[in-house]
Amino acid sequence: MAIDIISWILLSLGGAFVFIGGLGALRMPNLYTRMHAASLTDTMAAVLIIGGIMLQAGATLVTIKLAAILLFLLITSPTASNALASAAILSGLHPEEGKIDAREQRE
Amino acid sequence: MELLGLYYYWVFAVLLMIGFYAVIAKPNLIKKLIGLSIFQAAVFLLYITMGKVEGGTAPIFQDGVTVYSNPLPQVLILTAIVVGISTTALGLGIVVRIKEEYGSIEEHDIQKRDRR
Amino acid sequence: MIILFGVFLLTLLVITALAIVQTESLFAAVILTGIFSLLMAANFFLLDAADVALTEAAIGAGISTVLFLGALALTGERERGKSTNRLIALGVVTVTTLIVIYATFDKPRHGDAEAPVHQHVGPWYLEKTPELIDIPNSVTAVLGSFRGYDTLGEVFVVFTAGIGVLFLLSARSAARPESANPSAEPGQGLRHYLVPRVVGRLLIPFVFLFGLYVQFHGDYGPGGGFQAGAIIAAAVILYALLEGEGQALRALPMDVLKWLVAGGALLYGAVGVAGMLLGGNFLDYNVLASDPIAGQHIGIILIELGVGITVTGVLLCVFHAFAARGKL
Amino acid sequence: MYYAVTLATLVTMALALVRALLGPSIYDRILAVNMFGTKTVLFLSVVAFLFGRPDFLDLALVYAMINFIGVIAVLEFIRVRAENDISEKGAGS
Repeated sequence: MAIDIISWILLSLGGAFVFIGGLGALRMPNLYTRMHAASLTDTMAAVLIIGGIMLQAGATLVTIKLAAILLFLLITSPTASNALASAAILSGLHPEEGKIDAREQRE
Repeated sequence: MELLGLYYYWVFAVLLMIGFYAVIAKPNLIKKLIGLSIFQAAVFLLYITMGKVEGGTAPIFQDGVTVYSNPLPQVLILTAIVVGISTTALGLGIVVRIKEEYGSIEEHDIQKRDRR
Repeated sequence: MIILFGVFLLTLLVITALAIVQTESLFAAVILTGIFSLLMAANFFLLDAADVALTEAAIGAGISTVLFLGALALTGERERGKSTNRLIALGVVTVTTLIVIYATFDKPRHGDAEAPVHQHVGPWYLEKTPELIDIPNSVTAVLGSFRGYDTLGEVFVVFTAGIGVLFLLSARSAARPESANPSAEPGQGLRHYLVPRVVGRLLIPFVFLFGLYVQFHGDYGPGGGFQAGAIIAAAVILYALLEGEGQALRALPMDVLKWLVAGGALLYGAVGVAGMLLGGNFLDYNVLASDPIAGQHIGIILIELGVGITVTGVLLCVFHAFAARGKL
Repeated sequence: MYYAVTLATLVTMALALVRALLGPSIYDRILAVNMFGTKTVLFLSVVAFLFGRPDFLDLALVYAMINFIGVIAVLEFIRVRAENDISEKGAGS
């Protein structure tokens, strides 16, 4: 019973994080702030939601698969964000105010 | 609820025609290929939709489950996806060769060069 | 409730498709195709097609994006010309859409168990799979055994397409000077990006291992040769992207790949012929072992292996053909 | 509860799609695709439980892998394009 309650809390927190991340990615003013919002909440939401499901699944093979998914997301998601940010920096998109989206007009 | 049951088919029709529009109206050859793959995806969707049975589950047997969706459309589409990517690759290969020979992948330019 | 999720995903699908056709940047269109494919796979999953969703995930979001990008690198990424005969095209498309939608009113409703599709062979396959083949995944059973001829045909289509791409793209290009930019080493890969490179190298063995799991677990869960081939090809493509194409070719040379392409299809055919030699029909697995069900298991594993090998080989050959042409 | 989480991921997928459509830069689009992929993984994991068929988690695992490969491929494409731009400018001057 206690496990159920904890897992519901984790799941609902995860859902909230997912939604906040989506809002951030949509509403933030420039690329780097959007990336910040999206990647941080992505990681947290993955931990919370998959953690919540793991509690529901109990000690079975399913939990191991979920752990593998979680591990994968925890490794790849920040790496992809890092690669994306460094590619953006190298291409000359610097995190200054106001001028961020100027490059798009040139393209 | 009655109309909701038809929504899948409407989406199929709309997607089919979006893809078809790209194929007939867009002059860029790569855009035509993308349109073709949308067209293809619409057909996949139709097949898989038809295979679904209400209250069923994926046709992988499990104890305690009695209703399964139809496996046949899934088999057909599974292979069709892989064949689809191979033929798309062939199409892209032809486009790349056209670009090398004609210097462009726009329909107008290619036709102009052919008329000369 | 689930059907509402489906409706929502389908609506997103239509919006994405419209955006793909409408955008002028081909690069953006290819990126949106990635999203389109993810949505498509989520829909397949909601429609109970786990195997198809797995295939679409492995092929659509990964390999297809890579191939389109490879072609874009060679052809340019801007659409220049205006649409031709826009009004006529729009008219044709609108009228046809309306006709098709009108026709759908006669179709059985979504999920109707009484629909004609579910009356003929489908239930028979479901009923006979435990009895004749005895594996849990009836999709694999139909793919590998009941409709083995079909799959053999599809494998040969994939094989032919791969050979076609090799023919088209291995011809020496006259227009392109040998090396436009001698200072830049071709196909260096992402060597300058340290983090993705280190992490990616760490992941490749696991992706590979998972590919093998999907290959051999296909009898029991979602999976099989087609999906596994795509996943293993994706692992090698990841290696090529991270370490440079030359490095990947050193690990798996083109000659080996060509052998894989032919060998997989031949293995499939050989299983069929072996059935004939042992006294059965072509692609009859019952005679492969003393017990018919064990024979079916052996046959399905072997032909799935053939499928997997051919798909891996073809996808990698195609990738290398595009990559060798440009510098991606 | 699963429904609420599923709904949250679906809405976020829509938001990410809007970001992908708006752009403005290509990096925004790639960010949106990456985000979309992660949300799909979460969506599939939750729905697999909703269906009571947790053995389909294999799918979510494939998504997590393929998504990463897709992002890496796009970045490599951008890098190659930037290099070609530089070499063309160098040849032109």
